Amino acid sequence: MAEHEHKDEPVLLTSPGRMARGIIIVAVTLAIGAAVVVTQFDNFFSQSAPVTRIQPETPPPPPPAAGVTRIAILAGSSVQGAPDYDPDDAQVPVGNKVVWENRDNVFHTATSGTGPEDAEMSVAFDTGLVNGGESSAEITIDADVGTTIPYFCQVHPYMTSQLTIVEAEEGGATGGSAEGPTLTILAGASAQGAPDYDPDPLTVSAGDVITVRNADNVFHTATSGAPSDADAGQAFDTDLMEAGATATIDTADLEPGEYDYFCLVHPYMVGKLQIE
Amino acid sequence: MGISLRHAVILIVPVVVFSIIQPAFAQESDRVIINRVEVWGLFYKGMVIAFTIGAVIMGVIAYVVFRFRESNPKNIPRGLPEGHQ
Amino acid sequence: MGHAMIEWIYVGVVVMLLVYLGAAAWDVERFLDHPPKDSKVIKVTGQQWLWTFEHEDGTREIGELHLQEGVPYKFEVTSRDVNHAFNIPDLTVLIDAVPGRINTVWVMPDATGEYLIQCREYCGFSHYQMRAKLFVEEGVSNVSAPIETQDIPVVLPATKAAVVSN
Amino acid sequence: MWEILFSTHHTDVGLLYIILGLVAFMIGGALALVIRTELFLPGAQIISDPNTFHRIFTTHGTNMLFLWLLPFASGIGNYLIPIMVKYKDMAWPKLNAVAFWMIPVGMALVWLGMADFTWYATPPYSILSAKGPAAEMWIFGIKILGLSSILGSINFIVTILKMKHPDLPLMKTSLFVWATLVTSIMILVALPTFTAALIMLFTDRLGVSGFFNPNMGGDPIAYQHLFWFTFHPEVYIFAIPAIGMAYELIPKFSRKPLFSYQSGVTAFVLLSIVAFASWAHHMYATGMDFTMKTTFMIGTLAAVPASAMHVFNWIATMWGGRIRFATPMSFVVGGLVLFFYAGAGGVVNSMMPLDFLTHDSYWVVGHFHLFVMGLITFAFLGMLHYMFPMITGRMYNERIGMVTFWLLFVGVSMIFLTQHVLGLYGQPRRTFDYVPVEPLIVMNQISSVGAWITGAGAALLMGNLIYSAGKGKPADMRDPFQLGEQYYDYTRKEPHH
Repeated sequence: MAEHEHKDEPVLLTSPGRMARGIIIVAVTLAIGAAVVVTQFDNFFSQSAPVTRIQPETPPPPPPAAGVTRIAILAGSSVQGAPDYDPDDAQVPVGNKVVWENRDNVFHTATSGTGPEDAEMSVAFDTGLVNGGESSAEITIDADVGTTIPYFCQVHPYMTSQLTIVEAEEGGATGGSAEGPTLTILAGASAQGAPDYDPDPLTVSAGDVITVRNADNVFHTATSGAPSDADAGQAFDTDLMEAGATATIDTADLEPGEYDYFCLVHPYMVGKLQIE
Repeated sequence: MGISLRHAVILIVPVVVFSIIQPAFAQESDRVIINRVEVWGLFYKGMVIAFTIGAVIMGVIAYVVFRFRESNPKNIPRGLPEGHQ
Repeated sequence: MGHAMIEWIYVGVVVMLLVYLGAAAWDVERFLDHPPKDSKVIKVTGQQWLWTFEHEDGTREIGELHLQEGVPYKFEVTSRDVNHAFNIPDLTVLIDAVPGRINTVWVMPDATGEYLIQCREYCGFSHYQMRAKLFVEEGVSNVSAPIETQDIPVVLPATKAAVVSN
Repeated sequence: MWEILFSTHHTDVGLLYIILGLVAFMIGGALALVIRTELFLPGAQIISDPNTFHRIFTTHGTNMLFLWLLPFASGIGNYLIPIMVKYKDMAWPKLNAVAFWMIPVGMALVWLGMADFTWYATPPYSILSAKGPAAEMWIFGIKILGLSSILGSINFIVTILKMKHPDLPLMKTSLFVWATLVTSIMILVALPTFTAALIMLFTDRLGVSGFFNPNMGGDPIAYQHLFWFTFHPEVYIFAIPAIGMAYELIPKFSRKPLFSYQSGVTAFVLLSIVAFASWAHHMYATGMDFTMKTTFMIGTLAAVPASAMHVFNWIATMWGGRIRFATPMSFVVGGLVLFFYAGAGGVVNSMMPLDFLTHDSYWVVGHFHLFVMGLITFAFLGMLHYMFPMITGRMYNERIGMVTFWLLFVGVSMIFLTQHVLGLYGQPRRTFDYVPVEPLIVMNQISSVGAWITGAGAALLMGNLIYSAGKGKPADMRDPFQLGEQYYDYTRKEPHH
């Protein structure tokens, strides 16, 4: 019941010539593709996702006016259990004003009291909603020396911290000019290729004490040497620094010269340290 | 509105069934079990079933492939009536 | 048509087996689903390429976890950046660590020793090395209900030796 | 030769699909060999850094699914459906050519970029950590491939339902027609969810939206639901054409009519409906509650009887026949055996507590490869050998064909049955390196040797096909396999072929 009766047409054979031309077309296409892959292999794998490059433009911290203590609300602190207020137990010299810098991209508050069910919540102070990337108003705390005021974030009640009023002189304003040079591990440094250590290279004079601050929300280290060599960490090693933690590298017993260092957790994060 | 027996059954049965299953969900298990033992036990049970069925079906396939292969002497070609679909 | 009766018998047997297996799975999952009442809570946080643990009394451990035998533990697992999966192969513990969400899984270790903790969800550069060590030590068992033990191999040979060697 | 590239006739477009499928199968298989060779020993041997390894297995996965299984299935469909429904061509020949020519574009995007976030691109990794243009290229490549398979399935549905010969009832058409019809309808229902998920993933990467980005309050589990709602039916979409091809070959080579046509059709329709009820068994480990897990387990178990009916139908058809074990039949029976192992493994997988053992381990790798490499690739290769005289007018070398079959069968069994046990020992999936412990090393080595055997089989296959396409002896077009039955109507092909 085939439509047209079954004529004995010559059977069309695929000729070797046709087959060769077909193979050439496929082979040439594959060769071009392979060439592009080989040359562009790393190039196509270089940029990080645009969303990770969006840095909430944190306003440059104004020069610390006399008597102002700055407390940072870290990026990613909205996740329960993540580090939130930095420094966690701020020492506020009596009479100082306090400013909370919100480095996260969601709303936070700093409200005195232990939690939403606390009776005299926000009696001592309350910053009210601080938008992501902005700083709160300067809060004056009239409490005498030695009192410790717990505070928490009304938006994320599991973010708790406290501040203690201390004598005027020994409470150094955080973020003020620390003695030695500071090396910060930038937020988002864990993404491969993202800017990691800042300043890099860091030049210090021999004998300085470098304070290393981890501004990212994951663990990092600053360990001398290179990931491949066995004696990494010989010269100095901050070992695992929790998000928001600070560690010190004492260059007293290091001869002047150039040291490169890297992060144990993310081997692709490398930096240089110059000691004159 | 004559609700015949069939309608009644359709309504009653799910209610009864769920009331039986209900307690099983609610009670907090007081019998503390060791996960590893329970999970591996269930796995072995699954394997026993899988391998018995497997043996049966592989046996049947092997028999069919061996007995009804074309070159089998016993496999005399008997024409099936055409159009036997 | 071929005599289709055999097919119905075959399908019937298959369906009955499936129902049996489903019921058996349902029965076991029923107990695995919610932790015993008095189990200790351990906060587990996964982040790109290491595990951190926090006990109830606040002590934090990085890359190592010390538990006691015979004490039920409830792990509250979350992640800091991408998806991970908290997995102890020898104690059949496995739950995804999803950022912004806390998943719970419970286990009662029943044999002392050193076990392997590994990440079971692809998480990037050193996903294959994201491991931690679990030490189960002697402990006073606070479990009231009777424990049933069968002679299932305590630890699969591979993973126990693994922890020691790497 | 050039006229094939610009033709819209269903046999030419079908041939283009088949060639693209085979090329993708070979280069994808090469990547698989690289992976298996790397995993032969613990530690890094041939691949220097983990990123390269991750990019290789992502591309291997994506390529095999979207560029080997789907194109080859629609290639054979393009060839046979118009002949089976007695219509001169596909419903829309130009749409057919368009649907094909989108695939090389998608293939180029996926292959040139080589993204590194696994074939299903779970956020937040695919948003926060996946690198460079490779990720965006993958997303657009898959979007184009999805669109092309939607267009292809629309074309098939209209051809089968509307362009069928009026006095040929649907219940009399061959079961391969039913398989293609059911697959196309499932594609239309399943794919839109993933298309949406892809766009949302892309905008998340740009930072303009936060659907799945936890830092912006999104929920990565939402993506997994959208993904698996498409992709569990999709795995049945991969399998059903292969089952249809097995229905095509087994009655012919057993020289016996099919055991039960109704049972085949019922199984197809039942599977297509039940397939949509079981997607979240891929997500047991994301912290689902008990009742949700139970529902999806029941949904998964409901799909097993349909496959069991197919297996029964095949064995019953072979019962009492005079089976000629030419290469096509050997491939299909080999596929049937591996299909059974895959199914048995699947039943064990779907039991909720066992997810603690098997989730994201090599058990799962072994399980789904038994489907994609066992049932589907074997049925495809069987059909390819059976269609060889139709496409080239020549016969392939029968003995080399059987050697290819045995190499592939032994290789595949060695790799994937061993990987089941490897998974039980707790080796996670997608790892560049494993714990250097004696049992794991031995099993990895067995499956790597199996991979080399399969590689040899694939090389022999291509050699046989290419050589005999050019120089094979001309086939007797009425009955090339001496089955005493009318072969496909060769004259339906365009003369310039």
